[in-house]
Amino acid sequence: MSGISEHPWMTVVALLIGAVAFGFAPLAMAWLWARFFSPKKPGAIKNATYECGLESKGDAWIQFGASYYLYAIVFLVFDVEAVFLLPFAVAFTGLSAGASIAMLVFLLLLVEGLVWACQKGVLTWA
Amino acid sequence: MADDLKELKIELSKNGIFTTTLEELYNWGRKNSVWPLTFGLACCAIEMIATTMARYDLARFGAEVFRPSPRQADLIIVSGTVTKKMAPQVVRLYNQMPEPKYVIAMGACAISGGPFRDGYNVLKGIDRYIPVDVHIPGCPPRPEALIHAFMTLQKKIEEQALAGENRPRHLRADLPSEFEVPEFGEHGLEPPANPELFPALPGNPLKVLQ
Amino acid sequence: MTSVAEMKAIAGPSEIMEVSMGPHHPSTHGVFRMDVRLEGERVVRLKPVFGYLHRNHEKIAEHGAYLAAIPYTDRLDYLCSMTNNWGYVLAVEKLAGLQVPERAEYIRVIVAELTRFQNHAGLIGFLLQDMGASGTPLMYAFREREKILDLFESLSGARMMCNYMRFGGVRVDCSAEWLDEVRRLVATLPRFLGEFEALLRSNEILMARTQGVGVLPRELAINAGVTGPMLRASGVNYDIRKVDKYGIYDRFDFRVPLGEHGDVYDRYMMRLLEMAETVKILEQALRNIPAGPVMDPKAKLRGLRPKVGEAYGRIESPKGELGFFLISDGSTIPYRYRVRPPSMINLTVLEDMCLGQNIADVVITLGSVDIVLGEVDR
Amino acid sequence: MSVAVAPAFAADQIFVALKYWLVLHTPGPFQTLVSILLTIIPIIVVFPALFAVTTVLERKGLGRIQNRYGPNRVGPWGVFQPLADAVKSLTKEDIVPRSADHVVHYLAPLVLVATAFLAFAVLPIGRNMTAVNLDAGVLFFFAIGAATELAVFMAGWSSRNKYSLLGAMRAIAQMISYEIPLILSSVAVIMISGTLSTTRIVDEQAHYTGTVAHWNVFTPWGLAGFILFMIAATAETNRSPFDLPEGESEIIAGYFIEYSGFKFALFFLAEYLEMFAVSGLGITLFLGGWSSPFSFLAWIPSWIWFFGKLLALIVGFIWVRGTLPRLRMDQLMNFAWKFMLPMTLVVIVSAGVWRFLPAGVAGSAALGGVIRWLVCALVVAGPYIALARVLERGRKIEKRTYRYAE
Amino acid sequence: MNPLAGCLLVSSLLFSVGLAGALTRRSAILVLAGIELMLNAANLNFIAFWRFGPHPEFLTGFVFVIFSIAVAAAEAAVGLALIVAIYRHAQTSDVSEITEMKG
Amino acid sequence: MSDLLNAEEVKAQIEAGVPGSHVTVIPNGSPSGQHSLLLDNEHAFAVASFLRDHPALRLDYCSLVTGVDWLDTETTEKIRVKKVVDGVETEAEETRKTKVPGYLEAVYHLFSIEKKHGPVILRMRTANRTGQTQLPSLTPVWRSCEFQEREAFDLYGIVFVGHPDLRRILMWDGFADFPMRKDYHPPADGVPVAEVHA
Amino acid sequence: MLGEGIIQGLMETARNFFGSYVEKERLVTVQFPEERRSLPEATRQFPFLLYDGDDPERGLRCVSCQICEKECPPRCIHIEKSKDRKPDFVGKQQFYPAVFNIDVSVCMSCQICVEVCPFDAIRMDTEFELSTSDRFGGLLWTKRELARSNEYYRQIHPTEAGECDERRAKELADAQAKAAAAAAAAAAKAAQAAAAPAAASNGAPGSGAKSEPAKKVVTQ
Amino acid sequence: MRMTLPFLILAILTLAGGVAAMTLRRLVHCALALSVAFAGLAALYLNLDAEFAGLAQLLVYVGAIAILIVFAILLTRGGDSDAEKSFSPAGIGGAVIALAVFAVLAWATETSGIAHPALVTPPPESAMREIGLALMQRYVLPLEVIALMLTAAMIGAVILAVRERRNPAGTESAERPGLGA
Ligand code: SF4
Ligand code: SF4
Ligand code: SF4
Repeated sequence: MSGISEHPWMTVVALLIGAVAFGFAPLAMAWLWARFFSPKKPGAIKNATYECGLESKGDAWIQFGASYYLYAIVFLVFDVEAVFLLPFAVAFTGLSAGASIAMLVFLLLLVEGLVWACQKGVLTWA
Repeated sequence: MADDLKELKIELSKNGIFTTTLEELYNWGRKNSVWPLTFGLACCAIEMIATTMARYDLARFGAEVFRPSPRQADLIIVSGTVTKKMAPQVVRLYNQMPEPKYVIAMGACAISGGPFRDGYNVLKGIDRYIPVDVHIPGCPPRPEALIHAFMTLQKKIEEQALAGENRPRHLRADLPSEFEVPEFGEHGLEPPANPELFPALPGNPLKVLQ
Repeated sequence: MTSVAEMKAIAGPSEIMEVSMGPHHPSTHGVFRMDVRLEGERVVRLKPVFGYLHRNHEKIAEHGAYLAAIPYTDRLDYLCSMTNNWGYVLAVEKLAGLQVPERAEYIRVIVAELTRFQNHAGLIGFLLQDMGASGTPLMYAFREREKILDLFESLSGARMMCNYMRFGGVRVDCSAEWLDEVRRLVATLPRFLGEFEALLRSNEILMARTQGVGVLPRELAINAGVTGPMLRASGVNYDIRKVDKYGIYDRFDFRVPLGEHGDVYDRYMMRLLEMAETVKILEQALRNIPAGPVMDPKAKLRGLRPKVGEAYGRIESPKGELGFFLISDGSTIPYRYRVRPPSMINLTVLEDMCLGQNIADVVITLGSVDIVLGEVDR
Repeated sequence: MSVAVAPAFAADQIFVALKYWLVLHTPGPFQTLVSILLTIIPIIVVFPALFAVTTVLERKGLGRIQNRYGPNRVGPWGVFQPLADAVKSLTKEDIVPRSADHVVHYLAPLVLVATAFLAFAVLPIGRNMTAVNLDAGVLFFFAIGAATELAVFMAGWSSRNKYSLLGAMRAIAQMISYEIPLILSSVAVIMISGTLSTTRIVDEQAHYTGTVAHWNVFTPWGLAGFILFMIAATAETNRSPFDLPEGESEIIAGYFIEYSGFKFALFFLAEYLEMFAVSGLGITLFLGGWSSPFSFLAWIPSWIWFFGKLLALIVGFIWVRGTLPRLRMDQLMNFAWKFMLPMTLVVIVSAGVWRFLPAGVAGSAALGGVIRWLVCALVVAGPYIALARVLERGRKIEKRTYRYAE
Repeated sequence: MNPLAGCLLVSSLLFSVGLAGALTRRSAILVLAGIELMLNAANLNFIAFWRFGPHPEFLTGFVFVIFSIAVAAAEAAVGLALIVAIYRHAQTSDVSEITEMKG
Repeated sequence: MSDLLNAEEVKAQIEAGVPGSHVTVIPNGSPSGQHSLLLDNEHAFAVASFLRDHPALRLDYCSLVTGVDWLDTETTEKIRVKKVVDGVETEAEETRKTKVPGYLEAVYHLFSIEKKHGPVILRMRTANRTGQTQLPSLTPVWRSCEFQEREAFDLYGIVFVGHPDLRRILMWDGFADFPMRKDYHPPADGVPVAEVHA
Repeated sequence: MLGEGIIQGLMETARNFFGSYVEKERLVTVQFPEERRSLPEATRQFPFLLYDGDDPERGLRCVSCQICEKECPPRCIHIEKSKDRKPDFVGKQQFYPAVFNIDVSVCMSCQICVEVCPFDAIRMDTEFELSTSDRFGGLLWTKRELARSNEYYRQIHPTEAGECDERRAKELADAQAKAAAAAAAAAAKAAQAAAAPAAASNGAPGSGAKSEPAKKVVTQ
Repeated sequence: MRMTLPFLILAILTLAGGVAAMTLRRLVHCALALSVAFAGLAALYLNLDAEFAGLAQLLVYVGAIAILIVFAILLTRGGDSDAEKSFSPAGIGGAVIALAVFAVLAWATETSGIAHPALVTPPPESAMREIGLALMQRYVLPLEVIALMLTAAMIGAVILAVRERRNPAGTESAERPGLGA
């Protein structure tokens, strides 16, 4: 709803505040409810970690396999690529074929990396 | 005037529209949104599943949201034989559910050990360790019977008071919301029943099979 | 040089996560537990843990009369009470030397095959549920199952726990209307199969998830005593209906489908194909059922005292070889009563099928074994 | 013509006008505040309401697919079902596991919901109805979406539960894998529209050749892009068949396993909000946003078009959920990186070709259009077939025939 | 204070925080995080100079920031991978322990 | 049932194939006519492998494994039971053998999937019910014995020597009793009056 | 083609979705508390005790033979025999149960008690809406709660009840014939020898008691 | 100077995030605080009218680098590192050095003329398209170099991280037939 002079980011900030409030309000209400009516009753077992009805063995904060990390790396690279791609896309209508080919080269370089990773089996989930 | 209001209230509540008091709203909400725990033990569990299936469709009552995590469940349907080996897990699951929580003991086994009552590894009724709201006999109870039990539970919820002396357990801070988990002993569970819930009744011990 | 550190990295416990799936777990088909060791999401060890539904069936049966065990057999594999009944009465008939009248044999075949159909339908539904198909196939399967259960109810009085067969026959005769009902139902079953076929048979996701997963090699299957559709999915031609020709199975014309790869998909397809064969058997049985008595006049309900001795009777239950081993000491109570539970023994190979697989595959592999805990733990 | 348009336009702009009217009637110093409030409050009210409607719709729709009724007791046709659920959730005890990281545990659902709401800021839900008309709207959308991954991680990690952490890791791996195709498939649209502003992207699509609108989905790259976008969106929002992070059969309930009461409800809400948001973006990018597909339907108010399309997509989501089994993690990842990513790149190339090909050949504009269409379609289809070949190679996924023993 | 000076101040504060972290923390990951913070501080400078500098239309500072983000990403990927690799060898991500092992 | 193998023939084959083994045929008096072979524990493993691999027998499939508990025999009633398993058909002269201690027995039902015949029934007996309850495990020959032998261990207390993973299977680990034995009595968990009928 | 199977599946679900609005086959839900499916005749839930006539106490057919108690697999029947006797429908003097309890929380609905009962005294009920919060009070049924009239039996299991009634009518007829024969013989004997008033007075109450339910059986 | 208040808030947020990231005990907390700092910085960029840079910062730093750090933490089992050992013995020295650096920088800022420019330029208009054009025209070469670098970084990082994945711990390396393209 453009037209009224307001800084767009103010609306975003307001929305953020509103959204947090939206999430927070029921939590507060639930808290109040618990305070006045339905008391919280924590307990040793109740507040233990759920594990299929057994007592939890070992810590959940354990070390993970590397595959997650590998995906994250590839993701990071392509995320950065997207950062370059977007301004290119915006400017695309004003660009020459040469610039487009430059972008194509850019993409192909990354894709080459991806293909390499694929062939290495990096992107095979384990 | 007052009568009119009351009538309106009844009329509204017939349509499921919540009415004035907090208590009613509370009970209305609870009773119409009972999410059972995804939890089946034995044959009765199959009938429980059948109850959620097309023919009987427990979803009509808003209860098809079977939650696999006890944290999000309101109701544990003990559907089947609770063995001694399983009993601690059942109690732990119940304990891990947030209040208010309800228990339906579905089938003979859950109530009393049922046909397998004489077995050495069979718990003679889950009410020894957790408080049961509704018992539904049968082996297995028909799906309709489970729906009936469900409605009995709804009625029970409806009648609970929000304040006052006879308000239900979950509203009272002095009453526990978790119960002792029995331990595996050398010959059976220790203790064989939770004395708070299941006071040792006078009289004969189970006559042992010969 | 680096080998020590490397070995530490490899063998160190940090990479391995121990997860216990079950006993309360949405996909273990009851109270079954698997202690799984995971590396990432890959299974490196899997130990099944039983006993959460150990209801002492055998002990109880060794304390009651021969008759009293029948309702308990209903609760073994609680999806298939009819076939359980049959296995048990077959063993007792062997032990006591009873004959079964023709008509009763036909009725037995009809109810057993109906049982097989509903069991397989349910299994497929549950399997797809495990694959995350939010209920739809299961709903369709149960829709058909309900119809079969209706028939069982009007025949025996109960939906699931039929308690229908007796040594030397069946408890009550079926009416002509009942047979008509069955005929009507059997006529609609192919339609249901077609629906299932359309819903899922060529579904790419299903094929991708099941093909090549949970492979059970032929030799292992035989050595591990795997039976039923699971064995046949591994390509072994062994169907007790054909081998033993118990009852009157030699009179029916049906085929035994065989798999090739022994993976989850094959096991899934075995069930689908067997359902089609079941329909064939049903049609034949319904066509040929004779009139006559349904009980061996020699048989008596109470006070059965078989001669001293023992017998092993087995049938092809929907899950595999269901056997009953009885030792009689000449009294009215079996001295030893033992069930050979197909689903428990089929679980022997669970670890072999799951090693190196993704944890999600464990779930569907287990699903494809088709276990019922009442039978596994008894 | 104008006679017909005027009331239509009035209906179309009724909310805009209302806002102006209200703002103009507030005292000067508060005008900005009121204007902002009037912008955000509808978002905060409408979409949660839509969430409530969708849950009923979903449960009833699934019910119908499964030959049953679904919720129908709570209120007429069960429409009060979400209300009951809300009341129940509000009054439910809130359990925080002892070993959990309490602060992070508390914050996770809030962050998730907040970011989910923020995404609506840039969606044009009607003509002149974009809450925040950002120059880099699409980029804003994706940047905000990035925070959801952290929120999911917070939830899963702070619960200190194996399943939840596993679920969170899965969720993150899945979200990051599908975020790339999501972004890349929108790049194609941006290339043609030449802007990142969602409003302008819709404006670009909102005119007509003959009676048919210029929706991007009507071009070959747009169609392919839309399909890819929706697949990625399904995965991004963890909907079936990509609902692995909460795959019941393996990891019970995923990253929110330890959440109870209303916090859990917030996760649910956030999930649906994300679904709406990303569907909204799909509509904006490919389905012409609030515009009507045919000029003769333009009299229907723009916001109805938007919500209509949104509803259609939601129905699609529900339908798919009612049908398909879920994928496995490795298949999911393979699909993302080995199929989705290359295909989105192909779509980008196709969009590039689209631009460089003339819209009309000398003499016949229509012929040129057709040629351009075909060439672009070829640019998409060729690599698709090649890729499918490559992917199919080595894995034998097929219908099988079986032998029988007599 | 005028905006540019404010930016510069914030940037130098952030830089110092990052530096302090990088120098004091034992976890290699946090050392890397500290370095990232320092990089970000520098980026803030670029943006500030672009914004308040004489020729914002040339976008030099701006584009530099974009490139810098890309470089930082690459650095983070490699750096963290390195840490992971070292951890796999040494079972630690503690900087001092790592140095001890090498030394 | 598929072709019943003649127990005597199988016995002869075993004794020819596994030198030193000692096999007793135990006749079965019931109409089922399933006679069984009692193996000596030392050679049981070799016999099992022999049966599995013998080209004509090919008993590649072990269907059922179970334990049986035979109590120490003191009363006349029990003696009758005892006699059957010994296979002595005459009844009268056995009464003096009252002092025979009880034993635990493991029964194996073998079939052949390849030849489609069976069953051949094997039995093994422990020395007594208390101290010497060891039997050789046949799990290395047939994987299908794995869980069933574990079960016999769990419920009867038969210790299968050579079993790869002999733990309790149905009961929990700390459980002390062997519940399927005939002299086991379950604990009398207090049951309320209302439930007691028998 | 990739995606073909998925589309096929989607079509199938769509068919079911739309079908659910038009086709009975595709909307199988029975909305339970309001709609009910008629249960088949053979349905069984829990046992009840049959009585003839109007008095659930006196008319109980059970003669307390305790066969069912012995045969009930889970042993959920508990019977205590009466000290005295009363005549049954054919007039024989029988014990009756002083206590007859069934713990339905244990009963497995196996119907074995019905099968083994030689006196047609126990039958299976079809009632299933039995859920209760009262574990001990609500689920331990005594003689009183178990007693149902023959009419009720006819209602829920008409065929079975018909057969049963027929059988009993025949039995009664036989008994009456026998009694008549006996009476005739007795009369003949009495005519032959001196009258024995004690015997006559002994027989009178028995025949009086039996005639009432017998009439019922015959007329219905 | 109308931006002062938002600027101040964001600056404090960013700094607080940075400080928290550098001082908190639990590594995951550090990572979360770090993402707050990154987000704050992004907001600062936005505040400085560098819309694209801010959003790119959000996308890359919060969306990707933070995730990467979190994964790295979980991978090295740092999620629950114990409290005492989180600072290195050289801590005081490091802090002193950092303080000194800050002093120098602040002094430089204060004294140089830059800090007191006479004019404040109006925000530049419509940056997106300009950036695109600039990138594709003036900065093509750096762009390609960046691509090369990213590819190299990806390959390098993958090689580093994948090293010991070839032999997974103690299992049969059973290849699943028919799966994975
Ligand atoms: S009550 Fe009956 S049906 Fe239910 S679990 Fe027990 S035995 Fe099975
Ligand atoms: S139905 Fe079965 S369990 Fe119930 S009382 Fe009769 S015999 Fe006992
Ligand atoms: S019910 Fe029948 S079997 Fe049971 S005691 Fe009475 S008469 Fe006997």
